[in-house]
Amino acid sequence: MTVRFEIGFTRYLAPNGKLVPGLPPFAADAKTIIPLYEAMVRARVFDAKAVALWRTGRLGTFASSLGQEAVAVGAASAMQETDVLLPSFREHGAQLWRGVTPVELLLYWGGDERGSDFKGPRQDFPVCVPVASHVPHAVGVALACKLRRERRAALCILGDGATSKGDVAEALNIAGVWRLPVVFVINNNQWAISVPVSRQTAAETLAQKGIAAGIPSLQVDGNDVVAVRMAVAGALERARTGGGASLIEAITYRLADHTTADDASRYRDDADVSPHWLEEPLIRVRTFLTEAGLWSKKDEEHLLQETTAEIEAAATAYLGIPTQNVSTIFDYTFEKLPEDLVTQRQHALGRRVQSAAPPAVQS
Amino acid sequence: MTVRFEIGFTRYLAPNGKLVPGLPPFAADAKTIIPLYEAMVRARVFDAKAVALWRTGRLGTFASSLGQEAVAVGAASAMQETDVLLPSFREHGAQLWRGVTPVELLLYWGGDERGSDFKGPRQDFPVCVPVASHVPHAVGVALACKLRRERRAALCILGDGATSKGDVAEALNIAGVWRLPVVFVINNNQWAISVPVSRQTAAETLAQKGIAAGIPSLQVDGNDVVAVRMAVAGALERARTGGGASLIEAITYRLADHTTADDASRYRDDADVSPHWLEEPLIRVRTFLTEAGLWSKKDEEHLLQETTAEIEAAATAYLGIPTQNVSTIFDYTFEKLPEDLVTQRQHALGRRVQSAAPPAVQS
Amino acid sequence: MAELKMVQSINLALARAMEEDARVLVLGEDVGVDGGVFRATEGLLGRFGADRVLDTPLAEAAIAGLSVGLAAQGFRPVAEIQFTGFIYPTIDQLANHASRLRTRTRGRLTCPMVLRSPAGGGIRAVEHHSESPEAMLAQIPGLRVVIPSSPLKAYGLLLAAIRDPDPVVFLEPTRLYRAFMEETPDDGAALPLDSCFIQREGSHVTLVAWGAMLRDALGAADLLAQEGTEAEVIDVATLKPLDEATILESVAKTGRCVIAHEAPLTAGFGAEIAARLAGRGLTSLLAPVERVTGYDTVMPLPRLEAAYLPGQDEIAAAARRTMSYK
Amino acid sequence: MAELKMVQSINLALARAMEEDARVLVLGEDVGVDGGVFRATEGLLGRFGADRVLDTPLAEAAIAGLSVGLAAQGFRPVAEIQFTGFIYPTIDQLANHASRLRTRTRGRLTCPMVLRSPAGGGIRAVEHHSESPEAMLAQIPGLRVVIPSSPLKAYGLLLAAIRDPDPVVFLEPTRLYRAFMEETPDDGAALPLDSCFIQREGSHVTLVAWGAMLRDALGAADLLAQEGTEAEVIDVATLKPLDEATILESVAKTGRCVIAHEAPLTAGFGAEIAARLAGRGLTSLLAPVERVTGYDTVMPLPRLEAAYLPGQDEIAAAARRTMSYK
Ligand SMILES: Cc1ncc(C[n+]2csc(CCOP(=O)(O)OP(=O)(O)O)c2C)c(N)n1
Ligand SMILES: Cc1ncc(C[n+]2csc(CCOP(=O)(O)OP(=O)(O)O)c2C)c(N)n1
Ligand SMILES: [Mg+2]
Ligand SMILES: [Mg+2]
Repeated sequence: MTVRFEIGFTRYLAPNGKLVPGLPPFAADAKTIIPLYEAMVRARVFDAKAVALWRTGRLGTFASSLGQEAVAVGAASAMQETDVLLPSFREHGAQLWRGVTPVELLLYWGGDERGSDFKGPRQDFPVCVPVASHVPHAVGVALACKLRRERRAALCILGDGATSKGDVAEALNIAGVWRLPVVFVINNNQWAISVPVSRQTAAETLAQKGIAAGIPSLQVDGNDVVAVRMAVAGALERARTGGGASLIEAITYRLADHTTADDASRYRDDADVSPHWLEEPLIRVRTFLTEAGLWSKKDEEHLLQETTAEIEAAATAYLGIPTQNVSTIFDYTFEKLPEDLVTQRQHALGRRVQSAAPPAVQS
Repeated sequence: MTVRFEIGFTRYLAPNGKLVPGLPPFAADAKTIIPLYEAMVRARVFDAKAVALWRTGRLGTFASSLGQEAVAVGAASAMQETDVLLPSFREHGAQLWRGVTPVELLLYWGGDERGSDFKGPRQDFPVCVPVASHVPHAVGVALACKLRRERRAALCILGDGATSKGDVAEALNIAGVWRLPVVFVINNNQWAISVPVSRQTAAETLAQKGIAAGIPSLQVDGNDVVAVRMAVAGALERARTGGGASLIEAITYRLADHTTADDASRYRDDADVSPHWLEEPLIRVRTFLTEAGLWSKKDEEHLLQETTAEIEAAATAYLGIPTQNVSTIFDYTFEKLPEDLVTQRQHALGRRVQSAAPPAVQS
Repeated sequence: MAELKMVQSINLALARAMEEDARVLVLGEDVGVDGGVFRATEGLLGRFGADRVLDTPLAEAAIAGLSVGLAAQGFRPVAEIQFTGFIYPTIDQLANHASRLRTRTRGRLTCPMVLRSPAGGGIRAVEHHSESPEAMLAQIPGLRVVIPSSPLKAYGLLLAAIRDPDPVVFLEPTRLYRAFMEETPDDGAALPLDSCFIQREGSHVTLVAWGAMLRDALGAADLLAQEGTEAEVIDVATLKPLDEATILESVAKTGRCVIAHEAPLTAGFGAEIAARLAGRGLTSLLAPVERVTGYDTVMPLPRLEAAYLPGQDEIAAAARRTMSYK
Repeated sequence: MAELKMVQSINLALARAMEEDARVLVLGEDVGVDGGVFRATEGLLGRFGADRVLDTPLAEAAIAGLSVGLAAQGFRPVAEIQFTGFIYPTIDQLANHASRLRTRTRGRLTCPMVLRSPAGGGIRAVEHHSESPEAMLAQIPGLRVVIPSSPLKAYGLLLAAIRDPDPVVFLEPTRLYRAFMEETPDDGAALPLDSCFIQREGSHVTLVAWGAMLRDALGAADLLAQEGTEAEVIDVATLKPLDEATILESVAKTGRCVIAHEAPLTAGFGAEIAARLAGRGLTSLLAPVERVTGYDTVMPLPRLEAAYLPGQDEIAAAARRTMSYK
């Protein structure tokens, strides 16, 4: 009566850019990998610009995704347009892939709610700051898809630290027992602020959190955009076709500080970090593409130039957007503003407050 | 890089009273099983009396443990006096073993806080009604034991339904990563009110909830008091000696209604229940002891008589205990009553309210 | 048209809402096969099927959280938390998500969900089954908090709550579930979510209450009437957003006010009403505002419950104090 | 004796409490190696070791719950919730356990724990990092709620909270952490947990505030002084249990009262204070009680934060209204 479980691990592209088994079907034509590379570069350029804006006091506290671009891009690129993304706060790469604009992202991190009113993926959830609290939302979204008998699924990205929250266990369990169309992707960047994953849990893998919920769970190399994309695509397709939920742990590394408010040197040495630069997700794809004859120095320069121009333009646009009217503090509280709030809005409109855009450096 | 797990299952005493492998060390002398049998009978007699008191309006809503006595007695009997018990609300058998008196239990279920002021096991936790919310307490108790370098452990009993609560996952995870001296025993009585365990989770076992936390986990026959005792004793000893936390799923069955306020016929048929009467925990021990020449009809009669007399006396004593003074509503709110509450207590003492003991039937 | 108990009128409203709008779902612990531990959802599973009536695993935080997801997708989940003593784990979702999804996304995503929960004391229930945390919930911006006081109110307010495009917490006083019957036509008529109800008119003193305490207020009004004091009784069934105007107008007429609730005194919702009177209502006040409430202690176990819960005698006594003031 | 910022005085009080009582533990997310995201626990790990300063996994409900277990076993856990926006998952443990363990067991088990949490707005932080839920917590019977308004207060009140035999929630206004310095001797002197502080004496109007808003109240008093209005300023640092007497006495003298807090108006703790004035304090009132508060909306993201938070100008304006009343 012994019951057995196992957690597998997959990788396609090794850190040196070599293929481990062979390319998966979606990349039979290796060219399909180019857009993934471009999207990872875009995320990285965006991150760098956001940090720069923060440094000069023109953006709020910001969480860079440096080094984890393959998780975001691999997962989002596996989605269909009608699927729903529920990101945490470090998935800019996924949001950008989905059609959230750099301006919207900057607006959000710059302290303006309009940044979450995505003009593109209207059903995607906004950034979620309270760790893990979006995970049950994914279960609700998936239930909605299932009840409507739609071929859609929810994709929820969470961190390694998030796996310690009860919300995750509750959500996984329900997704499991109701066989819901949802895929949970853990961005295991090995740190939750100052807490390394070894002090977050005694579990040998984070994927095994899914065993508790009876859902298929596996690990992938989270620095391998091909592996992430393959695993998520498979899980999403199973989800859309009635096969239920799954959990994918993508193992990567947080190369930057936790956020711009953090100083990682307080709790980890450069020596801990530097080996991980050898495994980061961009180099291996560039090496692979280059060796496959699909990518040149010129392509690289061109891409960087274009992307930088796009992000710079977005930053300029962001900085030019005036602060919302004070009335908006009230206008979206309820569909129809109750009497009590009408009075309060009146009061607020009458106040003289210091002008407040763009926001200053935060603690 | 595949990681493997397994959940084992143990049983010593089959439903027909036969030994499966042989007796474990603690029961090398089979006589040691007699007190376990007596304690299970005591729990059952207590349960019956409590339900009878409720029927006549002299006890509040009550949760019978009918059929699950082996979990409670097996687990509690594996404890040392200095260990700490954290029960849910269906572990009367464990509490009685620990030295909580039947009068105290009746007082509690009769609506009097003094029932949780145990004169015996002073450090044991009281009954916990909010499902699973006592599980993190066990982690705190275990941490206290560990920090003081004591050879003590916490024993926490929870239900199958409880395993769906985030509290449990959070607590298990911390107990795992901190290697705390705590044993979690799941009373898997296969129902959470009307929800069968198959609709509670897709997990093949409840023991595998422990895999998510990286702690040793196993299943036992929860109708086999010897198996429960053995498994819990081993886990507790490991806990006390620095080996960390474990999880034990004891598979049993809730033979009675969820509580006296419940009518199980609304959601399960007698036909579902009756097979489980063949597996209930008392008969097999009686059969075993009888066949071993250690138990006679006379012993049985004597036990029933004595136990009934004890519980009847406890019921009489309980019914004779006058309601606490109104002042006690206030007196234990803080160590020292703040001014605000002094005023309120004054007011309460001045009120004329209907006399209120013993309590009437509840909804 | 039939005389119904409150638990029946709630059941009727749920059925009606599900009938008229396919987006309405009922979910929670034991709401399906069992029909709810109080039978409020009885028969719904048979009538609407397992796609619309969902027995959930035992996980309150996730019940609230997945309701947010459902609502954002256009469903109208009506989730039950089996007792209000177990509502605390939902507060994170209510405060951090349900109540702010609309404003966070500038209206792109919304959260038309209802969280129903049996609340309050008076049925001698087991520990943690007699809580009245309405004020905690009423502090959350963007959340409506509704507490019915009768079968008819429960029917109309629950319909309104379900139809409302924003999140609503709907607290059902357990001791009213079967306390009395009321003619409750199944006419689909919702009651307003932004108005107090004047339950009884009077010009000498205003009694303000909600939920189960409303009956005590009405009882007190009867007692007072025998003494020639005409009490106006107001049911603040929709605590949040608060209809301040009705209360201020009444007190402008009577000059005296007694507010009653079961929840503890301090930071109870009665404080908000008294504060409005101390503010815009001050000039009306001819006597101190009296609050008749639970004490700032844990609700005792059943043997002493009656000594904790305020009742009509305390309300009447407080009203008399306001009447004889100065 | 040194001039300290509030974050430093909190650190000092923690160290002092750990020094004098081996039962005191510090735990929470990032409190150890990192020294806390605001550095409030900096240096404690090095000084007291990993048995007394524990970096926990990311699990607020369990942090509160295991603190209950520790406290019942005789430890004095001081747990940090990294921001008050993440305190909601602890409310279940606070309301159902920490605050009632003593009364449930008739004093057999007790719960001397402290839950510290950075609270409030004004630092242009990311979403969910600017919450002021003190009134929700103050409604829980058996729980103390304390909010310091200066380095010195933080030191003395935190020591008192840690030494107190019952559970205390200790909310630390983030915008005060580094806002100003104050002479803070490390003399181990606790401040009382049951008294308001009269911060400034005056006879014309009473300004009541706590936490970060106290500075605004004092600022308003300065403004008013220039106009010849002497404001008395009261710091309600220990919200619960409330020291009503000090407030009533002050208003008995001034006849006018303005209450200020960052939290939303409705069911905010200001309501409780106004309600006391509308009750026992009514005869003193010469003007309506003014509440200067956050709005009943979600705290906006940083760009509009300044339009949400009330400040000294609003307090002064409200005070002027009370002065010119009638
Ligand atoms: C519920 C909650 N607790 C605490 C925080 C503060 N905090 C922000 S991010 C973070 C660590 C998250 O770690 P992880 O889940 O691994 O995500 P990562 O930041 O590494 O992407 C913490 C503790 C929060 N945002 N939410
Ligand atoms: C947090 C919480 N939610 C709901 C309830 C209502 N309730 C009481 S017992 C119970 C089922 C518990 O099932 P299980 O954990 O299997 O324990 P059992 O009753 O079978 O012993 C429920 C839903 C509760 N007490 N606490
Ligand atoms: Mg991480
Ligand atoms: Mg069960």
